[in-house]
Amino acid sequence: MLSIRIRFFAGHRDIVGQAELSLEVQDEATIGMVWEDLCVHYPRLAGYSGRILFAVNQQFATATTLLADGDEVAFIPPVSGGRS
Amino acid sequence: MLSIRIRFFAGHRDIVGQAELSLEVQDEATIGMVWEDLCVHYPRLAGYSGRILFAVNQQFATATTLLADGDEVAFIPPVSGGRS
Amino acid sequence: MQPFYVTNSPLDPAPLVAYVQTPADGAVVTFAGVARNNFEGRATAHLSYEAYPEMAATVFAQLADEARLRWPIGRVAIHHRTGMLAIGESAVLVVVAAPHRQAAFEAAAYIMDRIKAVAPIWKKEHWADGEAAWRE
Amino acid sequence: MQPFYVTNSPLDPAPLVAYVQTPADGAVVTFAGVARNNFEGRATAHLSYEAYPEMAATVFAQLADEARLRWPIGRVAIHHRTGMLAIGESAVLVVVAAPHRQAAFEAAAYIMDRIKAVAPIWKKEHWADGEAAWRE
Repeated sequence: MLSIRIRFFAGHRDIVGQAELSLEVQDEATIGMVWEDLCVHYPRLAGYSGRILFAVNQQFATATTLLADGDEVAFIPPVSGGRS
Repeated sequence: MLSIRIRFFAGHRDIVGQAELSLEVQDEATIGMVWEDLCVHYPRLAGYSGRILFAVNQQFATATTLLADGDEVAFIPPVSGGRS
Repeated sequence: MQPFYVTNSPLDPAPLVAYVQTPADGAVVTFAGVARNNFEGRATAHLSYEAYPEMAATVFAQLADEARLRWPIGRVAIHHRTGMLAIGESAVLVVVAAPHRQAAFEAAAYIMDRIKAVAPIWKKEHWADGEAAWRE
Repeated sequence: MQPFYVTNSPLDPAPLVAYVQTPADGAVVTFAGVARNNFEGRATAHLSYEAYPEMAATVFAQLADEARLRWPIGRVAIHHRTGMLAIGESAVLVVVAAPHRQAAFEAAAYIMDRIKAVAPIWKKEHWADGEAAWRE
């Protein structure tokens, strides 16, 4: 098992109710798998699927990025995208 | 006859040797006619024909603009047009 | 002066302009994104911004590098504010120097588009009617 | 603060930015045209600018109106310096506010293009080798 730390921001933090979560995940877990698990526990997150960016240790990642013990994982909700 | 005042700038002033010139021109004179006359007196001005802008009383004009007594006339040499 | 920076304090473009400008530059473009008083006509009371601060500055530096691959530009500085902003306060400054102005304009516009697309910074609109919502 | 102005004194963007910005604006773009140390590789010692000052400010106001017909922008300020400029000093500032950034960027770039095309202001290059010539 791997120990990871997840950071939540903005609308995600409102849904999860906390800014950080420490989690044990299985070896060979990808960041996409962690997201899918979270969507089961917090169904309102599922509406963000396909609209988020992934980050591992403060670098952009993809859903298939493999995690390592001690990683800091972040799910980046859509940014404002506004015109201003 | 009309009394006009002509302003010269930059390369034009270097050629004419002065910043201003007071001139008597015939009634019905256009600013283009005044320019042609100047090119006769100062042949090095002729190289600017077709590359200048005209102004009368600090407003842009065209070669066919008629002059009136007391007008301030200016021939605007090419501005830098640079890329910076 | 840190060229890529996230801060709770008010932003000032002057030190960024001084930082980016070198003797070879003929153009400096400064973009300020400002908290305005409405969004599509609905009155805004104020804005707040939240960042993933450990990541945001790194992303800013990457966006400057992206722009440098596309245009012949010099130095770039990007500062973003977080926390509560009153109407009229600057949320973000993007400053780009270049030998020629077209590259500076295009790179600054590009960097702002990219900040809006990927930088881990979120805006919350606090409406005049008391509601609030993340802009997503 | 005069929004359209020609001066022998050093330029400062801060009062122009403060002037153009209204509560409806979400974007302020500031362009600074700066004396750089070379032109197409030839070393420049300094620059000098001459204006037809009674006309130049009027032309600046007209160029702002031209831009306003093309883009939804707010206030515009344009200051141009004359006289001798050292490398690194600003020759011109164009500041444009708008509700949205794309209009502000495009209008500022357009106004600079138009200044270069028609404003009655001339630049003299003073080369490092001692020669000097009007840029025409």
